[in-house]
Amino acid sequence: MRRITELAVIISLILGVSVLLVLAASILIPGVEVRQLAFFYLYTTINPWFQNYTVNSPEAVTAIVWDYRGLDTLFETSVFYLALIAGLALARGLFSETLQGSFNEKTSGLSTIVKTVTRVTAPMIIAVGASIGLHGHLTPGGGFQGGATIAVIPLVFIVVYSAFFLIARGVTSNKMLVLRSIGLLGIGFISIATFLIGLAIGRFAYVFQNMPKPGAIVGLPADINGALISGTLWFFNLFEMIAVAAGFTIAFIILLLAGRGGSGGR
Amino acid sequence: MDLALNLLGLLTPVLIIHAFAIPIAKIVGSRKLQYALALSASLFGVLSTTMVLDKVYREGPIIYLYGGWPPHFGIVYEVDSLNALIGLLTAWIMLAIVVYSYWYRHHLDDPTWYYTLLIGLETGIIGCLYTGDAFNLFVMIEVLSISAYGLVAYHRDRAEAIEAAAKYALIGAVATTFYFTAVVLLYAGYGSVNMGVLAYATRPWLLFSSPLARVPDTLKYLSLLSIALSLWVFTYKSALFPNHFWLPDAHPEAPTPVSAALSGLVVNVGVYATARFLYTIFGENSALGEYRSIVMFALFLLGVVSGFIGALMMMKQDDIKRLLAYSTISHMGIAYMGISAGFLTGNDTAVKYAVAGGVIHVVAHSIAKSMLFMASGVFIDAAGSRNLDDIKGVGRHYPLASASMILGFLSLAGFIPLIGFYSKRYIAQGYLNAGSALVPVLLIAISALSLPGYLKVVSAVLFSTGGKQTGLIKEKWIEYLLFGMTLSLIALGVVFQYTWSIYESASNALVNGYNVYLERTLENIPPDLKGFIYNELIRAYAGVKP
Amino acid sequence: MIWEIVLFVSILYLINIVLLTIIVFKGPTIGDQVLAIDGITYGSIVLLILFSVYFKEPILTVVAIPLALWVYALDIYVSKYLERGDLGA
Amino acid sequence: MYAETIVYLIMAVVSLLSVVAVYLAIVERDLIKAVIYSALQSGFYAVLYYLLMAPDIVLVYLPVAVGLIPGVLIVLISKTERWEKE
Amino acid sequence: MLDLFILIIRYISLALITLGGFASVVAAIGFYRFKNFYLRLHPLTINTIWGCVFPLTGISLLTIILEELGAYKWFMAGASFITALIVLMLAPAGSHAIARGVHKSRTARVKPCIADLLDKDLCG
Amino acid sequence: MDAEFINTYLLLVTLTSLLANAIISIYGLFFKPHYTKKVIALTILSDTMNTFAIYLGYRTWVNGVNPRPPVLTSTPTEKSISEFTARAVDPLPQALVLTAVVIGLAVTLFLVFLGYILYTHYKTLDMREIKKLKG
Amino acid sequence: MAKPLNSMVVAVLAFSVYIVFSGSVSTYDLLTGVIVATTTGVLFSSITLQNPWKTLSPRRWYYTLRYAARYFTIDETKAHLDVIKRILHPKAPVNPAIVKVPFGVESDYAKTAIACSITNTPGTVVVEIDEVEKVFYVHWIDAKTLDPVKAREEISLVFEKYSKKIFD
Repeated sequence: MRRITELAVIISLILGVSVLLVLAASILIPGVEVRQLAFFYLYTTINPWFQNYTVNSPEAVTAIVWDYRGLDTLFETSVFYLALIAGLALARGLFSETLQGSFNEKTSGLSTIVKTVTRVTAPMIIAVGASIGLHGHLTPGGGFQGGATIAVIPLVFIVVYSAFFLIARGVTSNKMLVLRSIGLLGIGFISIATFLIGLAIGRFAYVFQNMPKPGAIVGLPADINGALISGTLWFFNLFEMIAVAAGFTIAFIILLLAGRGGSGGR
Repeated sequence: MDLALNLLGLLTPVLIIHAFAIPIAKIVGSRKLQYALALSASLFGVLSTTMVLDKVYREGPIIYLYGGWPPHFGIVYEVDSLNALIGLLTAWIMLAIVVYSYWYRHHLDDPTWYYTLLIGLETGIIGCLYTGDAFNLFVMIEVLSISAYGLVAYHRDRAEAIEAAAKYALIGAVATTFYFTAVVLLYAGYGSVNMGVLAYATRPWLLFSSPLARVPDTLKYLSLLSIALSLWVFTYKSALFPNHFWLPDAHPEAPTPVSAALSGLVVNVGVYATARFLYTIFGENSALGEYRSIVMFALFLLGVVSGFIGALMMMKQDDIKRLLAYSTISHMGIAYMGISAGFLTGNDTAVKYAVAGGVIHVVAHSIAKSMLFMASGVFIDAAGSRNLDDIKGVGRHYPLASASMILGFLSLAGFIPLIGFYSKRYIAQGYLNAGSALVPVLLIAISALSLPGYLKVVSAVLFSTGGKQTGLIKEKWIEYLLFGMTLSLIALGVVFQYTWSIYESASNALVNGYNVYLERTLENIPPDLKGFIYNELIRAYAGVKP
Repeated sequence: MIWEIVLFVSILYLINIVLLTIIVFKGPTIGDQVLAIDGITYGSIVLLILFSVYFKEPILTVVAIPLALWVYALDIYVSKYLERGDLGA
Repeated sequence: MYAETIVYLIMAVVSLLSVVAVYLAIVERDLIKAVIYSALQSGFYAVLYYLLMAPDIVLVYLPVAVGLIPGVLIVLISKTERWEKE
Repeated sequence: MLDLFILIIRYISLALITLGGFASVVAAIGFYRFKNFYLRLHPLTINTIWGCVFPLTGISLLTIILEELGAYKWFMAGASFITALIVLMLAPAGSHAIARGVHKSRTARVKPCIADLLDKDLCG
Repeated sequence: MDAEFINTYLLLVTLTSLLANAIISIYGLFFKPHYTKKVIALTILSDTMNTFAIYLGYRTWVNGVNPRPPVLTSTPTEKSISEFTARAVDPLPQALVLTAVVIGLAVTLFLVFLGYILYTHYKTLDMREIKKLKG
Repeated sequence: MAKPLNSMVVAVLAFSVYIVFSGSVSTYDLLTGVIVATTTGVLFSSITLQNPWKTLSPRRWYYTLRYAARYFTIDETKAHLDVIKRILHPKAPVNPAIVKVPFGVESDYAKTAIACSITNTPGTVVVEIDEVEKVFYVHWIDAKTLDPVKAREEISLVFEKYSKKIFD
């Protein structure tokens, strides 16, 4: 009962305060137009008549994430990476991925029904995730979104079967770490790819450059044979997808196996 | 092709690529390779920052456009003489720390994760310093923070380390969330997250060429809210009272090289960012208006309080690393006293001297404090304990390290001719210039109060006997590293008259440099894109809802 | 007529969501709450897709699948926790 | 005209419901239930993001806030303790 | 002929959507009428099949004939259909899993109860 | 009561609810003793701030035409681009929030690892009982 | 031989989902779809399917369609109307019990199909499956009988008939 009264007080407060605020609608209420910076992004995200500054991707958010503000995203990915590394550092010696005793696929995990349903839906979900990831420069979605959708599969397999089910099939944290590092190195090298191309042909090019810019004419192609790939965006999405899917899997494997054997520290 | 410019752009991506590659080296199975990667990363940092500093002194602030996007539309790195100086300092000290980590390797059971996080930390610090974008600053603060949390908790078997990391991380995450809100509010108010454009946007008299251009009240309060939220994370990172509570726990519990990095380098980020926000973005006569002086004065008072608290708490510590951590709090207080001199409006000379003092203090403190932590690591290793009672007399086996330690303490306490003297002198001079004799007295009082703490360490390490002295480590080469850093303290003090121009230009970059900063930003925006900025600002100041 | 029906049905789904949220609030057991969250999710899947029809924005449809997927994951987490007390076994 | 009011109404209702969920998540002492409430709150925020025309954020936010964070938190609770003391 | 076909699809899909709306409200009411966990599983099924899968199929049909949606209408039809399919497969597994978890952990009692052949103690 | 007023009112209800969520979660962060509860409150707080950012990037309806997501779905012609810029919402806050969500996830993940190790040392996660350090 | 065929079948499943979800058949979609489908097929070859030959039998597909048509029109409608009647009835009459429902199929898929069919009709939910005794424990909202054989007739005989033809 106490909770209900507290809640009622809070909700009525909100409703009341809003009445007051409506009289003084200020900067924080969305208006009819967007800001000029947003207008720039919307105007140039794909614009054949503005070739000096365009990304050639109809998806403005992915364009901002990987091109206009690509540096942010590189380091955002590194934050996730460093958090995983910090987690691995904390769990070092606390978990082991070798089987202790016997592991029976029948008795561990949830019931057969759930297992079978998971088995059937897994390829479908991976296809959906890959579609979200690989169409990131065309429709909402992108590397992180696709990778996270794909990562639901290892997570659900871990929960529905057992962590050892994956390990018995070779999905260990070490392998996933390699996969993740490969994805991240891919992102890193794509981010300086244009620079390196420029270096090779003796032209100036920026780090994170995608399309040619005034004063830096090196750039990656926007489409291949009519299929839009938006230069670096496609590669970024691909590598990010791999890295994120592997990263989520590592996180769950370590967390679930922590405290389960291992040398116990030091 | 401009080498320095390219190096500036490549610096952080290349550093983080090194960090990505280190776990691969673990799986390949070579410890040497990991170490080589870490060393090459830090050497690359040293090379780039040196080149950048050189270019900045020859040509003024330089700007790097990531992806070729002009400022305001993309992310830029903008380096003027202030962040070039601190960046150089960071890279060099980080190199020393990486070398020291090799000596420290006996304590690192699985160095892969350690080196990855260490390089991540360096990337974070340098990114925070060089970036010219308020949101990128948020991302880099998170890179720095997450590496710092992981490194503080690195000695997992110590309950204290985990506890310190938990407290540090929980409140730190809240603080960075608030910084994110602050950036979003800035964007809501001014329509930009670029520091140069913000510096332009917050000064309506530049835009409307009339000194009396009125700032709408909503915008003023919004600026105040956003500066309050962002100052929380900056003062948290630099452990200013009352946000200092985590530092004495977290810094000592980290592995010793990391303590050196945290105490010597990470705290600078907070000071730098505060200065950047309060001078470059919200300078005099900006949209923050009269609140700026109030904020600055509050920061000054907090600086004084934390100076005293650090000095007082230092006296009753038994743990050598904890004592040094409290000393960090005290010195950050002093640095803030210098940096926050901006409330002396109308007296540019005074502000310039005090801010220069603050900058010199950052430099002096970084070198001395990281060196002291490393030296304490040597003694702790020899005695097998962090307690001052156990360390008694250990220093006699390490003459160079002991000498370095004494000189470092002298520099911190402000003895001539070490660099630490000049910092306090210039802060005092600045405030004297403004007619305040109280501040020099306060500075002297803080220094005097911290002396007993330093003496306690020196007497324990050198002038008493009866410590435990268990495992004396044979690798004495590390002393040369420490002594080299000490020599730099002396050298910086001796040649101070010739290097004064560096600090002066750094101080100028803050106090009067906003116009250079924003001009450099604006001239990098092509003419056909300038309209986007002007239209936005006209709308913001007309109070029209976008 | 299509648009009116779509809008009307979306209101029905909103009612469904509100009613089920109160069930989540009332409980009493974890099971009831998870069931109600399932119901909310299935309701909001349709609500969201209806709105993407109403807004004439086909690309918004893509958000529905993750919603279905992750609520399934939530079910499984909770049921495994209840069954074994350990998600890894 | 009335269509936008309905959309805004749904936004308002969903955010009010999220307040309920947040409140319950904070006061609830059974941590498993608190996690479920926070997942519910995430679901409401996802609907809100959708109505604010941010499908990208929905796609990022759902896996993170409904899938991964409750998952790791339930793992944490199962490895530590379930009840918050008074 | 084609027009008639479109008309039929249109009415079928709108009927499915409307059915879904009412079914979901009935399901929510069912949660109030039934106080027990196991009884509540049944309104949830209504919510899933008639309240979600059927309207999604309806929307999938509707979008095929809706020209206003532009080039992406096939995407929308496909996505709704896949969503319906995935919900159809995952929802029963989810409710079975949660029912089994609750039963095994004895969190809720079967009440009212004629008999519980799985675990006599939980009955009533 | 005209429609304009009701619309603004409803938008403000949303804003105020976000404010309330932020306040409640800050309360939980600082006054609830349990570590896990603090982590939950932290995630709620950062989510609320993210929602606030997205909310600022929204634009209201004009003449009964809804705003649209910042994704161009038709072939780029001058007409479609100008229609797009006239209707699409602000993409920048969305990009910023995308970054912030992932960062928040990373921090939470780390905090969960830390919580587990903390528990192995103290056998409790009640922060009132975890105070070996003086602070 | 089984393994490549397994991969093929899974790949076709993934590919069709990919194309349907993308909603277009441009070169880009087909190309990426083939790559994704191949990868998925290789990854899940030994997980998703045991006996791929069954998927190639047109008879099974015919029964699948017939079953789907019947299930969604007759069975679902009956069950829904029954439960909706109970919900809207002023007294909310219920008569619930957890009853045993034996089944006579072998493969995992058949069991799952029956269980999902039972769960997806309102009024019956599979709570537990005992694979040794070959019994579902079903929570039944209107327990007309507690006898396993009669319960089987009431609840699952139709589903079992079809799923035996489809999956076994």
